Amino acid sequence: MLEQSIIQLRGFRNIHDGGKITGFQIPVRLNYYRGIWLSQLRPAQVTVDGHTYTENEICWNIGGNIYTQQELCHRSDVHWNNLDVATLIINKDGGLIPGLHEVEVYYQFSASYLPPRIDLNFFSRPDSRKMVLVR
Amino acid sequence: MLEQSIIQLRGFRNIHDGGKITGFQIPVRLNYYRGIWLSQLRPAQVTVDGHTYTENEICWNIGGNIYTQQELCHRSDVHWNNLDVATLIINKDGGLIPGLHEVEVYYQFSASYLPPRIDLNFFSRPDSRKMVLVR
Amino acid sequence: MTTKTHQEKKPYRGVSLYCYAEELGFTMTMEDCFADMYDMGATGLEILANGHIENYPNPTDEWLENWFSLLKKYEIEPVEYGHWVDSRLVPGQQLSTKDSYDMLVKDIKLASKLGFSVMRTKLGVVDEILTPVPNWQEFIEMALPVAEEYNVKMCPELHQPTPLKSAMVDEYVEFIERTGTKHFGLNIDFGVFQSPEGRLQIPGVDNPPSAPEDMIALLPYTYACHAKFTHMTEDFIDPTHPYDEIIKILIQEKWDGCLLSEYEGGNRSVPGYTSDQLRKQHVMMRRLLGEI
Amino acid sequence: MTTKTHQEKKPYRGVSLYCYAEELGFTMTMEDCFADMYDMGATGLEILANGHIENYPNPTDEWLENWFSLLKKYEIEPVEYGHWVDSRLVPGQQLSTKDSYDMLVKDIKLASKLGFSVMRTKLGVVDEILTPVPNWQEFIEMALPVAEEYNVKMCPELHQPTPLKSAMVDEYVEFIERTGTKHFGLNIDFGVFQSPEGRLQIPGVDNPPSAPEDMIALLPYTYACHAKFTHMTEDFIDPTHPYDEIIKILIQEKWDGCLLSEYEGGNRSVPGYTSDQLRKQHVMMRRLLGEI
Ligand SMILES: [Mn+2]
Ligand SMILES: [Mn+2]
Repeated sequence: MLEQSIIQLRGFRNIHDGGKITGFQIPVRLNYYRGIWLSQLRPAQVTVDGHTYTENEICWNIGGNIYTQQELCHRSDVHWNNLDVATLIINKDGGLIPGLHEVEVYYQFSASYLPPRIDLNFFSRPDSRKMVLVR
Repeated sequence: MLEQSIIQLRGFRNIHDGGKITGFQIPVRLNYYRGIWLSQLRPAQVTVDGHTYTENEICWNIGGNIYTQQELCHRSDVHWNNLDVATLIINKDGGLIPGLHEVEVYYQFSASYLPPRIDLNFFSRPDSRKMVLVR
Repeated sequence: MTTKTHQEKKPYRGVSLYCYAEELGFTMTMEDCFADMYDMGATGLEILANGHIENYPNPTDEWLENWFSLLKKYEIEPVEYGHWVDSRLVPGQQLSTKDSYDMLVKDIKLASKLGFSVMRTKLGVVDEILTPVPNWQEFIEMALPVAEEYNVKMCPELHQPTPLKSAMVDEYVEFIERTGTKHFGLNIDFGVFQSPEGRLQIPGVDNPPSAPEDMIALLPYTYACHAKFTHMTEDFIDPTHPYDEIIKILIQEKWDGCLLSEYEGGNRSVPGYTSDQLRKQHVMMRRLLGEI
Repeated sequence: MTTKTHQEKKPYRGVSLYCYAEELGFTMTMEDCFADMYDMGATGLEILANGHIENYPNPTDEWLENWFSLLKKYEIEPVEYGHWVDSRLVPGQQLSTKDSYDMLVKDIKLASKLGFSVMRTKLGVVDEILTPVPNWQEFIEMALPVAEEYNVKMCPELHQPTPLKSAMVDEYVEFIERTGTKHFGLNIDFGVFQSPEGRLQIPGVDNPPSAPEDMIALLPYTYACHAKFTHMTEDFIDPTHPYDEIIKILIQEKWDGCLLSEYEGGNRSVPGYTSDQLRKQHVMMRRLLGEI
């Protein structure tokens, strides 16, 4: 089941590749009552403990497939259902230290049936959460 | 999914038999972290809008089978899982009037690993809820 | 499916799953929503395709099998299929007529496969008063033969701040009359009748309530309605939408479509709150429809 | 399954689904619990049979298939199967030795079928200090050959107010030594070490903490432990259970069983609260186990 927070707890962990940690991941839900096509999604910005990641430092795992942020606007053929959790992937040797982290996530998405003035910002909102990473 | 309240909303309605209403039903969950055998369950008492129903005025629908309250103590072969909702059935011609009702439910159950002094009342607790019946 | 409800030529009751947006997936499953509807005798269903259909637009056979078995178990008729023509699908572009048509066709086929007869077709807009994209007539007209083949009716939603008496609604009606189609129509959202205190405040836009009798001329083209509400009292009254007048007119006009509840009030993420509000609205509707 | 965790002859980490009692079925599915464990690298699982097994005691083939596929997906080893010998099963009677044996056998077979090797065998009690029913040795002894055949270990739980140094625990140890069995043992709940302020208050019963070193004599018979906790600070400290001493002793004694988290603090029905507390405890345990 989903949590109300946009940033979800389940799935927050480092990415283990064999014995090595190659990065970390942050699961997020779509704060919207319906799903969207990936070209409606805009690149996310992630801040962990004051350090900000943007653009090509972040990839999206949606439905088990990985997309770069530059790729999103070209993928009007891929759908992200609002009941499915997506995962933001950040490459970082060694990942995050086990313990408490302040995580902030912001991304926008487009809703064409709203006036252009509020298209991107009516539903989109930033979220932050203090979360424990165990491994 | 379950609601935290012992009295559950989904399933609260009159019992329709063809064009006739023969009674009403109140769904309840087991306020316990495990399931029990029916012989661990004690007869329930139900009060709706100040009128109390007891003993043979109530039947239990557990797992799709109907048990009289007298029968419970003999059914140590039937298990009620705490993640499954049971339904209290009360026969009453015409059922309840569509609208708001004050519903109270109390039943006890036995937990043999607790001191006999608190066996029946450590987990059992009465519950009440104002609920809307539509039909 | 539940054709009995149609025989009397009067409105029947349903629910849009939109109501459960902050519970479905959090504290309720789709089956829980259906069970809730069953308690209310709400036999008509609206879903939002891009969200309620797992793996949309390609549901698995397993999902489809479960879908039909749940409809049968809870005696539910799929009425309205909510979908979008996302005109700003790609940043900086307006969706072409051909691409809009393709998007429509994909949804028409899926709606029909799932058993729906009405589609709530949300068009992209170009301004504050929700004027639809300039090419809407082109791609809708292209899709009419497909809608006919699959036996569904595409219906934009008439929603505040658009009054029922307005150039935009006139344009929809003219399109219907010009084409003579039975596969494009209207969905009236009763929010258009909401009293002034609760209405949307849009800078520079006047947003007065429409009068319930303004529906009358539109009912022949209206294939579903959104029974919008934001608060029901414990006396089963909606203080901000004139349901007594609305339902009186629908009965008088022998309109026999589905009233799909749309709860848009507060506390939607509080478990059980929406269900309680829905039940109160359905007690009200049963009274006004003469069911009790 | 995850045998690597055993090779070093030191404790490994797990979770009892008991922790999620006010979320599982409300705001979490069993798969959500497993996913949470996966994030923690908690590879050992305890379930409570009468509750977590759908249609207990007769799970369907479909449920079993899903069970094994979830274990595999989340790299989880079924460690401890919580079950009960309900001595007051029938009102006014004490469960006979034969009926107690039958109840045990049913659970032994199901535990084994689900892949568990340890059973937390909750016995009925007769008084305030949790003295087990007088016939416990009879039915446990009757069941030993069945436990051997199905390769499971029945373990009553040592829980406050029972001190580790007590006649009751002595009796369990004597039983083990007399029978020489490897299929009956102990589950130590670390709540026995809890500091005085948080302990159960029982009228007329003294309930002093045991000392962590009191475990040493029992560890050869201890097949799982409940890593009980009621509050973790943001500094990853459990202020009321001496985990540094407890884990130091377990490592020193080369005890290689599973530490099954049991959260019994507040806010368990607040979504996410238990997961957060569990994660904090597992960061603490990783530190004390030298994993980080
Ligand atoms: Mn609407
Ligand atoms: Mn314990």
